[in-house]
Amino acid sequence: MEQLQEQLKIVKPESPWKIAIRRFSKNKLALIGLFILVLMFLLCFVGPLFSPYELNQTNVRNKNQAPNASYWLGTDKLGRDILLRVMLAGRISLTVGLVATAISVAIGATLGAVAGFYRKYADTIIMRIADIFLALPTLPILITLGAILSDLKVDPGQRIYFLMLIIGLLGWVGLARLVRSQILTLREQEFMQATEALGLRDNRKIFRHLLPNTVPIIIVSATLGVAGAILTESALSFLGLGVVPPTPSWGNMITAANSLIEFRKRPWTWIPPGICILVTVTAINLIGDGLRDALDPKMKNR
Amino acid sequence: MAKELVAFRNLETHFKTSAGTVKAVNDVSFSIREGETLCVVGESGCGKSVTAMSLMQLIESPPGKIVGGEILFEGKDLLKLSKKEMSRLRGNDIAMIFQEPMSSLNPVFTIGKQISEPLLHHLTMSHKEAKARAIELITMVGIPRPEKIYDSYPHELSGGMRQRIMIAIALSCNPKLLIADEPTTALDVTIQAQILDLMRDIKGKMNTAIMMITHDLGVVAEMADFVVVMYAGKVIEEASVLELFREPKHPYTQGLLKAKPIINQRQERLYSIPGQVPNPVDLGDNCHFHDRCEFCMEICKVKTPPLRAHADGHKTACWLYEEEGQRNERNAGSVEARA
Amino acid sequence: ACGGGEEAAAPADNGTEATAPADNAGETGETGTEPAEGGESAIGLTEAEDMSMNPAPALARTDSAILGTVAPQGVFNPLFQQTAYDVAIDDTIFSSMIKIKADGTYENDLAEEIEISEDNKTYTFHLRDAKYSDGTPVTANDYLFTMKMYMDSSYDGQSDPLSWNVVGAKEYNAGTAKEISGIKVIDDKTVSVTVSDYDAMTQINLGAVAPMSEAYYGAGYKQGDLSSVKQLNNKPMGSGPYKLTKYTAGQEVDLQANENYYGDKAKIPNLIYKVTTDTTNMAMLQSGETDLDNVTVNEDNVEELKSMGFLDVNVLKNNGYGYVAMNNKNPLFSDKAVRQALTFGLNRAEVVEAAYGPYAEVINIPQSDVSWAYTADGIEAYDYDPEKAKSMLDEAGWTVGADGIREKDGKKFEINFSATADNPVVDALIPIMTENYEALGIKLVTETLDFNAIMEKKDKGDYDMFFAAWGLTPDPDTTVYITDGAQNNSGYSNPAVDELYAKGKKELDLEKRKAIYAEAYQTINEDAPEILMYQRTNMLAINGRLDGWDVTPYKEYQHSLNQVEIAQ
Amino acid sequence: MSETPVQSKQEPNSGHGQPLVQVENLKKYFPITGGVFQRRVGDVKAVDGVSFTINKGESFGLVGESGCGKSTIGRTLLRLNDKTDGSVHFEGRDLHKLSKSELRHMRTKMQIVFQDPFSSLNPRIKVGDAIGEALLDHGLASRQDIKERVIETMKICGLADYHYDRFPHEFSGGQRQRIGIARALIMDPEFIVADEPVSALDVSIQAQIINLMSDLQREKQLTYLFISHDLSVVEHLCNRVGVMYLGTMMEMAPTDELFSNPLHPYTKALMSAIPVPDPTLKRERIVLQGDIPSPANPPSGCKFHTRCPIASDICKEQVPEYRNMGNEHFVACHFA
Amino acid sequence: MSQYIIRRLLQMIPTLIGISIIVFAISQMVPGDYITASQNPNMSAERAEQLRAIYGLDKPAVQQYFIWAKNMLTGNLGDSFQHKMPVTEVINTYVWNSFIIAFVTLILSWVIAAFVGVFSAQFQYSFFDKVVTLLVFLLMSLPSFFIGLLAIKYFALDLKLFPTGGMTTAGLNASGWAYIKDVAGHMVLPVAVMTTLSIGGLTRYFRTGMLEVVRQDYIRTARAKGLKERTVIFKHAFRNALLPAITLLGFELPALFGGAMILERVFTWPGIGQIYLASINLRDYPLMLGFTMFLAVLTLLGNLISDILYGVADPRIRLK
Ligand SMILES: Nc1ncnc2c1ncn2[C@@H]1O[C@H](COP(=O)(O)OP(=O)(O)OP(=O)(O)O)[C@@H](O)[C@H]1O
Ligand SMILES: Nc1ncnc2c1ncn2[C@@H]1O[C@H](COP(=O)(O)OP(=O)(O)OP(=O)(O)O)[C@@H](O)[C@H]1O
Ligand SMILES: [Mg+2]
Ligand SMILES: [Mg+2]
Repeated sequence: MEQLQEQLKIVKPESPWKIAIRRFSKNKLALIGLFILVLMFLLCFVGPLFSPYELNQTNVRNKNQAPNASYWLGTDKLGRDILLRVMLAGRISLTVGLVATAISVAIGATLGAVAGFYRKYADTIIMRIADIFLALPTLPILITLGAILSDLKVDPGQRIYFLMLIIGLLGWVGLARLVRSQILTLREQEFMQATEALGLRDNRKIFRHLLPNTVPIIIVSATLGVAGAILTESALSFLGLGVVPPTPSWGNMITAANSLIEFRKRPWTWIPPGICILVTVTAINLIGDGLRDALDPKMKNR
Repeated sequence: MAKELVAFRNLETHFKTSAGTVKAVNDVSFSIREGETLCVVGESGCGKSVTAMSLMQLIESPPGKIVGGEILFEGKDLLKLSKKEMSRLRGNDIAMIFQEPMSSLNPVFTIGKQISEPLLHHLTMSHKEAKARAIELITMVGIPRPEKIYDSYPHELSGGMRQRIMIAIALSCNPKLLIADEPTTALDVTIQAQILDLMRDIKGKMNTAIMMITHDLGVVAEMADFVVVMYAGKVIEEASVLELFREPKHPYTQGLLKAKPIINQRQERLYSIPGQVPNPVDLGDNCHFHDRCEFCMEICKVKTPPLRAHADGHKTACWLYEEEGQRNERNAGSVEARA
Repeated sequence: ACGGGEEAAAPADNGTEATAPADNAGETGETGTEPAEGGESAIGLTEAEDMSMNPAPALARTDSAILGTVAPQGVFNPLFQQTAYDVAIDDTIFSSMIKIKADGTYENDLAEEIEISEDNKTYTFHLRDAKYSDGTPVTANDYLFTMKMYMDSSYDGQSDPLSWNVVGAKEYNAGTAKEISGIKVIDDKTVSVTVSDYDAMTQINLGAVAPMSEAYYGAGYKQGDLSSVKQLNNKPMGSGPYKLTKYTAGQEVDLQANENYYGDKAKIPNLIYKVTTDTTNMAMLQSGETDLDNVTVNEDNVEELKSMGFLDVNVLKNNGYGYVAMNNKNPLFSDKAVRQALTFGLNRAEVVEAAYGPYAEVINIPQSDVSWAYTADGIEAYDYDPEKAKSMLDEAGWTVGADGIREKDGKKFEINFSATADNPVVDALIPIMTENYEALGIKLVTETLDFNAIMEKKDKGDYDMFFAAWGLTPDPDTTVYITDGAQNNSGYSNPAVDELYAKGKKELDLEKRKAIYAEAYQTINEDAPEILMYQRTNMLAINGRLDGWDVTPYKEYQHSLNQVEIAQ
Repeated sequence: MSETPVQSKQEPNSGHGQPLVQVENLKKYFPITGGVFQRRVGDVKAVDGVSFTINKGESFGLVGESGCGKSTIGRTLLRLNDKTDGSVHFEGRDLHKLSKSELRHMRTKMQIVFQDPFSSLNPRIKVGDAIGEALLDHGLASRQDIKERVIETMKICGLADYHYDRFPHEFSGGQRQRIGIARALIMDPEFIVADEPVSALDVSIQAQIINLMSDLQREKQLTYLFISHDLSVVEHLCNRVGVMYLGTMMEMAPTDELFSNPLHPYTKALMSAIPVPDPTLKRERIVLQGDIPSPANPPSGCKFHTRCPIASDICKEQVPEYRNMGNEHFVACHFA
Repeated sequence: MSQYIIRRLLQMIPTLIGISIIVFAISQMVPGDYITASQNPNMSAERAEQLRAIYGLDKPAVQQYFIWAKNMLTGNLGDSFQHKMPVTEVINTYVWNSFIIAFVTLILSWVIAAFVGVFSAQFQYSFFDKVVTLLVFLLMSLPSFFIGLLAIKYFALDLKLFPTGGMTTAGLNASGWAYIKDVAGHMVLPVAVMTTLSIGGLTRYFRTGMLEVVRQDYIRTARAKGLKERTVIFKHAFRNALLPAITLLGFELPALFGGAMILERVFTWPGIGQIYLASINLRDYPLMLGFTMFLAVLTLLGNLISDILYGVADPRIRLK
């Protein structure tokens, strides 16, 4: 008994969060990912303060300069400093990428889980809505939305919020179907009968028992979503939904380099934003992997 | 005397966990002879399954790892075999029935497919032969409507039926060694009897050795030739079945036998060994049973007792019998000797 | 032909003598009567320098040429043709009564002679002895048949045939008449058309009609239903220099020289239009997969094409101009001084430089400087002058407020500006404009929108400013600047201009028209109803092995295809 | 339907105390599907018209062949499955007619220990949380109290506090079973369906758990439906025992009565098959002949007749009446 | 099951009606119509009205909807404004070109993604896994046209291995085998690029699925049977890992016929993607609506198929 008491002192039960954090922090790759992401944020949100240039400052005489001492990453065809633009673009792209993905993951996971869990009417309704979402022609809708926002005279600066919402809304269907299908399998397992026997609330069944088992797939979907959202943003900005040209975004910067000549002659215009997206996506994936491993009971001490 | 088929020599299997290293199997040695049924009993969580799994080399790694010792099968050290060689033995020469029948069957394949797989693979039967044999096996383990069951999916069967399917799979290739991890716990007594008969039958016919892990001392009494008792990752006693039931030496074994409710001998309260199994992380150098033992001595708290042989190959790891054991060992001259 | 500078050197009759286009180019620099502002050599023809670099696939084609084109829609019928790419192909398959000349004026084609009555209302066409590609003769009756199709109630092509004012057309269109009373087939080769009202465009409208064989197209035609005709859209039959042999949608159009063509028979037996896109068209020229293509003009592309060595690079002025529309009905822009100030205050030269480098020019009147109607006399150039702009705004009552933004009567000077995003100019325009106007104390709120969305805002009048571009017809007549004109985007209204345009349209004498339009342009220039931005260029890159071209901004390459031959 | 034994008419009314659970003519069929379009081709009659009553404070044992429908009864009784027919009353209320929220509330009073400990635990939830979460969800205790109670209950069930933060796969089979037991006990229910709760445990723990269960029963008037294969455990723990075969009840009697005087040949066979922990003893077993029939297509008459050592023609044709033989001893056999 | 399918098919009717109404409503809300979108600078207001009358655009929206819906029920999707021919014919002309590359891409990408995903999972965190992961992200980080351009530059222009674009060699009047060979040659680059792009995500899904599955007890059972590691992985584990991906398969059906707007353009592939895009930009409603409905039907069918497949692949799920 005494010894038991002693053990009690030594082995204090940790809170689940602490464990997750500890495990996460043991995951070197995940830490690197987090570090990179923080660095990206710092670069984008603090970096521009140190730039000698300004966003709207064009200087056609300095156009298309290769990287040099005064323009570290060179200039674009309007003579604007690419470094500054990449950093400013990051503010938009990082936010859009993360927020839009968060929205679509939240919607997709929840609706998918609800559909898979309740089946019957909920499933029919949600999945038919999903069908409709899939079947609707995106482009005309986006054109219309752009026109409506313009008619409502919504400040272009604020359209970015709509943009995030729109990209978020566009992306939920795939995840919802994935999650639903997994939940359909999971809900038939005996541990779900156990939750029923315990009389647990549906909320808890869905969010504590079922969804955590779909986390790996959610993470994959989220990682893929971030890159998608960043690139989609640039496509939407053409329709009055994204950012307006003087405000850069990584997607816009890359799409601006849309010819073979640009591609070959002035790599400094597209490599920096491309690398930024790559680094962000990789970082997020590293974090995602880390998170998954941290949440996965069977992956320990990695 | 039959040849030794399997020998565990100082096997050590550890699990790395967040709390520390679990020495699930800690310096375990014993052997199984051809055609012999060896039962492993012991506290739940004492490492029986892990021992068996180590033999199959199916320890999940990470976090588990066989850190020491050797496992000889027909003289070859299994731990040194290549993956390919090992998989040639598995399911063919050595088969195993797992403890959890529910999750051990692949949910997306039919029962028939899962039973015929080793037949096709190891015995290179034709599909038709395999199907016939599979249905035969299903019948053999006492499941009705075998043709229907052949096309069913695992979730459509009851627990006992799945367990029997697992048994059928294990028996499919007439293994030299059958490891049965609590094969009949999910079965009712009539089926259990049937399965036990079946195993005995196979043993008789094919000279199959059986390593059976069970809690049911009744089953042990019926089946075993030899019994190994484990506690906290260690073998604490081994003896022939008659010997063990006649004169259990280790206080833990004694407790176990006392705890079993016996039919038609109704008691008010069942005996149970007081206390709990120690935390498997960082077990100290002591007798792991000491804090639950009514005969606990000073030495028990500071030193791990070695496994000593007594008469007739009866071995115990307990300081109570230390002197007797040492004497016997000197007399016998060999640790290996047993009846 | 007066006016048009560089193209003047390539009169139609010259073309038949297979004058090397090089000569034309050479003359451009020297004889250009109106050196386009600065007269840079950027515009014009740069000949291939090193034909030895010509890739093998191109050299291997001895009896054919492959012309790159954006995918045609397969509407190979002059009635229904819509995209320029369909038009280019139709132009080689069909001949009309008249054809365009290098300077944008017209000459006879199928018509041997066109008689115009005293009152300018009856036009009698005398046809040549021409044949369709199937060998049947082109008759006056075919012309009538073609006109009937135009006037048909189910006609949904791009032309506006009822506006030609042909007598009896409305009745035919309404179905109340079986014939068009104003069109008379006099004999096999003669047909006369009477119009109820005439203007400068009448002859061109009537003459541009390409007679189509009634025997071929008329088989299933019933008044009020052109669907049988449409079914032949991808199996055209005309009287042009080429005939279509195969059309694979989205891939290629194969043409063969028409041995029944009345004029100079085509010298290249086989023409293949191959579908290309702007992402790879240069690569295909380079690899010799195509012999000719239109390539977007910018410094990179020009340089790249020139460096290939074996291409004749022809940079031609585009018939069109880009502009920033201002909503003249919006109180913000109702003051002429404000509009002028906004024009002075925008560094248009920098925008043009950034977008096109030397391959576009700032313009100040809505007319191409190669048109006969162009004038530079009495035109204010609105060179970038922020100080002047500021003082004009001050004078107009827009004073700088505490936050640096001008205001008048408590209203801030804030402009909502919409632009489509697919234009290289917009990329440069938006940042520069934002910066320039900020310096003036004007807040510019920009957005990029779908083109149609902008047009709808325009139609509703719910806009401040937007960016767009116009294409120009060879004739200067337009409804862009007349009060409530169909194309009047800015709500601009000046009775004087209305009157001048009406006069110019009615006048048939070219010299007189020139004067009228000059005056109109001067007024518009003064009123600054919109900020005119630039006239850009087009680039035609042609493999140097093909000679004999006669290309001007008005006379597109397909019009001289039959003269082109493969150099040995 | 015609095969339904007449037993349903007779409501066995036994023992002392108030009836807590009343099962009447309960049926549960699982559809069998087949063919390309997975059409329903028949039913597995897992439970085929079973009636019994469990009184408050009683423990009712259910034994029988594997696959005879014991677990299905347990589940259907708690409405974890939908029933096919019949009714289940708990505290006098028809469980299968309760609304969702009423049912949820009712669930705190009745618990189940699942047969398969591993699959009944969510692999991603720590066992401590798994044990305590129902308390939390029903708002029965504060977070802090829950933790204490969980650790307390874990200890009662033979688990240690250091197990709190582990995940199910880190336990041995027996330990998992104990987690399942702790999860049920912590709710302080009135009624527990224990589906082979101790079969995976070693005898020492088994004894511990059984002692615990009988202590709780004594102290708190707990009621059990105890499903087991181990007749010795059933004998020890239960007041009454029901013997099932192929979805129907064959015999039901107070424990002592049943064990001393088994009437049904199947019960007798079961008894004789119990292994005895004495290697010197070799007993005569009644070996059942023949194949176990399919629950999808059960034999006519007495379902047991195909394997019964004393079957005669009447058994093939007539469903034996489920009779009270006195002493609350019910049996469905023509020859009893 | 057959009941399930019938029920789902019946459910498709209201869904399709709903979609048709929404789609039509959108077409009404989209700024501009065919007349304004065709940007004819010479169009007079009267002529515009005339054309609107010819196209029925002057009628009230509700009436237009019913006319359209009625025609659609008879299989008549109307005439494309810009192509001046029946919509069905336009679709039929181009859609098979899109289908052929989409189909080849589908097969290739699933097979490759399956292999790569499985190996990545098998050797999680190995060098191979890391390289694959990085490559996948690299491809995700660049817009698709960019990757298309890259491929054209290196494989078509620099190495001259494949044609730069198009579907056939211009002027080649081949038929039969030679034609197939020619088309196949032209398909290599677009298919390669599309495959590379689509395996990215799939690989991740397969990898994750495998990582989940290989730790299950039944994999241990399979190993205990002494099966070859290959059998264990590709039969036992893979089948289970595939389950979530089957859901994605449903999306592929409309994708097969939907055309790839951007890459078809880059590779000058005469697919439906470009045509559809143009129909939107030009407000060619009959084509736009017709093709949208065509895709809608495919989407619903695809989802139904994936649900059925899922039920078949995972016997635990009962379709009711
Ligand atoms: N994957 C694992 N991670 C950590 N610890 C483990 C793991 N698997 C087993 N263990 C630990 O190893 C010890 C021995 O487990 P084992 O499964 O061999 O027990 P057992 O003797 O078979 O018990 P039972 O009779 O209950 O099945 C236990 O303490 C268990 O907690
Ligand atoms: N989900 C299901 N679908 C189809 N049949 C099922 C299902 N669940 C159970 N069955 C069938 O119902 C019958 C009874 O199963 P049940 O699990 O109740 O048996 P049991 O008496 O608990 O057996 P055991 O002692 O082996 O656990 C079996 O024949 C089984 O095959
Ligand atoms: Mg075990
Ligand atoms: Mg059961």
